[in-house]
Amino acid sequence: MRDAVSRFVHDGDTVVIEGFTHLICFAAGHEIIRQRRRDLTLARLTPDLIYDQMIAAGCARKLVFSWAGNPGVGSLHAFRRAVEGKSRGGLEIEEYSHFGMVARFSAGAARLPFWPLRNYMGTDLPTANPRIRSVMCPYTGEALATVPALNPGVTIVHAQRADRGGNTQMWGLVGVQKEAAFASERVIVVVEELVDEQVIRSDPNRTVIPGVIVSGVVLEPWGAHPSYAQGYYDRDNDFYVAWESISRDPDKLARYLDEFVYDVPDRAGYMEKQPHLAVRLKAKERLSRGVNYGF
Amino acid sequence: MRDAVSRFVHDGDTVVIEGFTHLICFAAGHEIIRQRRRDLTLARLTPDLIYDQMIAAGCARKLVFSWAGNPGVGSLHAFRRAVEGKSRGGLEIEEYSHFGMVARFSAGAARLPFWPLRNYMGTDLPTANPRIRSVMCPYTGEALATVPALNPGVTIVHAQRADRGGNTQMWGLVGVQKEAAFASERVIVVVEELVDEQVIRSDPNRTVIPGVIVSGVVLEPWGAHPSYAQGYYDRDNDFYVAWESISRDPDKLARYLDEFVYDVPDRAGYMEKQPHLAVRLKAKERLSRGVNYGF
Amino acid sequence: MAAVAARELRDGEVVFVGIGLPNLACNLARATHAPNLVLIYESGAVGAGPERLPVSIGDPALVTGSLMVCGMADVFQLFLQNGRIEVGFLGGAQVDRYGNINTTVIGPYERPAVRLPGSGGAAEIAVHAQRTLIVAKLSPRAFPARVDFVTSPGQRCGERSRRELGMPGAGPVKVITDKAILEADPATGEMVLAALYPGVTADEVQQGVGWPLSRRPRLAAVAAPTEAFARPPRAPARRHVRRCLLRAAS
Amino acid sequence: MAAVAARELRDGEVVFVGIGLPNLACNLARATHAPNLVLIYESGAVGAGPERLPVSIGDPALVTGSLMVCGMADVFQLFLQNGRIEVGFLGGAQVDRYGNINTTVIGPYERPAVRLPGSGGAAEIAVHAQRTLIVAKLSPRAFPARVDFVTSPGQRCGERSRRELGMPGAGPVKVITDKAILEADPATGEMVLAALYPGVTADEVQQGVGWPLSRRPRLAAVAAPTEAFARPPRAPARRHVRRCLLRAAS
Repeated sequence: MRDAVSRFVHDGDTVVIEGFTHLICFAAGHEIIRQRRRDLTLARLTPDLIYDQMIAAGCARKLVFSWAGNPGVGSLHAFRRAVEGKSRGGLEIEEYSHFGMVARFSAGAARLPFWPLRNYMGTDLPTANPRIRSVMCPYTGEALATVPALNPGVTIVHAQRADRGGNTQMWGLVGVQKEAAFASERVIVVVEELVDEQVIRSDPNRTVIPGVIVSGVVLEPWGAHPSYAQGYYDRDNDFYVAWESISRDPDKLARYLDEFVYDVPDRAGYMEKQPHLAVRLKAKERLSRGVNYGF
Repeated sequence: MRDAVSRFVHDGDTVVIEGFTHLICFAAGHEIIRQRRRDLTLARLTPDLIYDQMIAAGCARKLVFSWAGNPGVGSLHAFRRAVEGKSRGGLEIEEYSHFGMVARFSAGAARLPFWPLRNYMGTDLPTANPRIRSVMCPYTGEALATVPALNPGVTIVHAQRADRGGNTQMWGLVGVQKEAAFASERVIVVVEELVDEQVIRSDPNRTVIPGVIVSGVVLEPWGAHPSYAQGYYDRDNDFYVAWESISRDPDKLARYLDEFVYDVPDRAGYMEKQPHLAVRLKAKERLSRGVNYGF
Repeated sequence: MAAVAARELRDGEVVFVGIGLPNLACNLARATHAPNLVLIYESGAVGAGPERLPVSIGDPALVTGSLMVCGMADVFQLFLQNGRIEVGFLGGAQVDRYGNINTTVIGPYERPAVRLPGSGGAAEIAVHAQRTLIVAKLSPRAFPARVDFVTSPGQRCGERSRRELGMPGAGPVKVITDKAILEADPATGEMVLAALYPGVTADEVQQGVGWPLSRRPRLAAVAAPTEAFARPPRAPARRHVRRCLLRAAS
Repeated sequence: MAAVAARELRDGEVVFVGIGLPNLACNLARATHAPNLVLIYESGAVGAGPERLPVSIGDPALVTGSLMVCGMADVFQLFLQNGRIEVGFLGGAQVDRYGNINTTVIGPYERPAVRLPGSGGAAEIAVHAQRTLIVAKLSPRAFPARVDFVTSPGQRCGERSRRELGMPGAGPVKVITDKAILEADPATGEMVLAALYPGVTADEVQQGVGWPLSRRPRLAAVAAPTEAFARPPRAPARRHVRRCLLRAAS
């Protein structure tokens, strides 16, 4: 992970660590904080705790998003302090709805400059964000909303497994990772398991990201904690609840970053500090059956 | 199948039997011929032998397509006779490229009136088909090609399995079936196996078409022959080769329709006439391994 | 409120489930009178049958044993924009006279007093769901005459109706609060008092609303939650909607 | 021709494989000098490693053991339009002076003498692949000065260059025939004689081409196919391209 971040994430980059609740690569975010990257434009639908931490650590110049909260708990307080003008430095924001962000990644992935959607009538979002525009349908003459393509410098995707060639399989919630990866200049895949190419080839419909678009593969078990990996470990809801009080207090947040980010060398170190996590969160077995690919 | 076609396929409908080489529902096409549906607009990327048969049987008024050949063999002669003015009745055509047809289904599925694509510069296709137009990007000012949405009256999808609620799983080549189904007013799913809902729920990422958009489910083993069903039976390449000489001669083609379509009551009857097929084409076993959905 | 909201759902409906209370209401309904409710989460889980009450809309329990999991591009384009969602739930920090909702900022957008999470999928749910239900606790701060920022459009935005603005869905038809149910007036688009919780007066409701509240000629009474509704669901029925019209084998 | 075409492929390239001879050429290349070729079929098979020579581009053997199978919307939007395809193969009934290809009609579009299959994916491959290779047998009918219908654009269409028309790919860089190889002249976009098969003269090639054929100052000789190329591939190597720059574990 150290090498991957060092090679593929640069100061000033637009960085996407995607994943909707599921498979959010906290390990990559922590490594970016440790390597003290600066002036990043952080983009994802739901900034979640990881971007709150990166904002608190001073990595971010700008945030592009559609829902900035602590899901099911409350606020992202580092984000709020920055936007409400209560912390130094401030934070530029560019705001859409989920559909708008999904459409931005879809346009980026298809290398189109925009994506049309039927949306935003009556809302104040286009006033707050003049990049939401409209286009006239050449068949019906009606106006449709548009969003511009989003093409990140680097996208980091966490997945259950990949082979050494970067062919990546995931299951459970897959969010907008495929679109974000195809939209991106560089793609880092971080996996729970590195598997033989034959495992990938035995079930090709399960492949979400092909190796031909991947810049680097990192093996990093538990790399998504406190997010989760279906079939590997559960979401650490307790930590999401705890984040409310940690992030509310800037000193407490700084101590958290010291203890769990700056003072550990890597994700293995992070897990060693908290041996109970692996016991508490390990997934039970609910295997799917195989299907026949023969002819 | 008799009931499904009788209830959901009407004279004058736009009918889509999709599937790219794989999972083309010949059984549905034959039932439509038997029920003597007329004035249909037949749409699919590759008309293939099944639309050639439906054109020969007089079901079609119009064809919407992007590649009308016998893959790897040669021509669709009933189609050619109609378009070259050598058969009675004629056939209206509306022609795109594959990308254009895929984009038409994508627009239809998203209920947008058009879809933008970077394409058709320099080709004569927009001259031949004035429904290929252009739109100006509201960000870059550049012109992009557009195609209009395609929203069929009925789409027929063949799949490996579904439950009784219409939740449908397929693997191997999945073509544009998901988009065609979501674009359609009615959807008929035809399957090799009707499975318990628990089989579907054991591997939800494998579901391509949800039951909520399905009008009817038909169990019809071997319903895709001479096309194929990955994991069930191989493509009957011999029949594709044989079609060249059958379709070249209108009398021979008429005799084929009599013997294998009009004179059999259903797909079971079709297979009973050709008991060797099941032996020759049955798929070998190449099982994928299961994945863990636990938490 | 969850119990009252749950009652608004009809068995077999396709519901787009939001975070928090709507999540609770939908899972309550499914565990009681609407076992065939099809729950669709913006996270991509379709026909979910969670074995535990999901903490977030991305909970792994929504995936295990669901009918389908799809990407979010499909959720928004093929389900929502396609018009397949019959009911959408919305909540928010502010709800106004016409059912416009604010989940973005309190105060001016550029210098907010309170920065809220933002739209998420709410803006498009408000546009596309065939009907939406708003769930929010009554208070003058939460129910101003006009929201500070329209995140999710209601029955009228500015001076224009949904129809004039080209919105496919019917918009917010009801606002379920902790004291009363408001309903959209078909003629004016205004939210008017339609039903009271047991022991609540119309005056109390007016005190929690920042505009002069009209009322239906006859107010209905909201029934108290039953036993079944008071308990969270446990191992709910794993049946689902059967809307297939035909299952002929040949 | 398949053997000559196969030689044009470099190991590790991402190739969009068309029906017929290109299919053969790609599988030949993969079985010989380019085991890490990534074959992408418009049918959705990515990184295919077929155990038998596929009869069609939708052959089940392209699925079994491939690296990925995706829908056709992804093939065209995420791979082709995204610019990920390095080489595209095209063939056709007519190829003209500027490498424009006709696979649509002989004669006028409305009343064709011969109706051909149409574009398939050829129009967009011609626009987007980083470079394309045309494969066709020489004959005056197949190589007119101007095609009856431009299905797939070449180096110049009408009077305009690819750049003027906004096409991302470099277009047809070579035409591989049964007697010679033509190459696009970088200045004029015209297809000019570049190499001859053993025993073939420039005059013979001119007889198969409907325009006055220019030639490179020095003509190369096309090497005869080797033994390995003459055999169809059998149980090819199942390796594939490794373009990952990094595989650090931690």
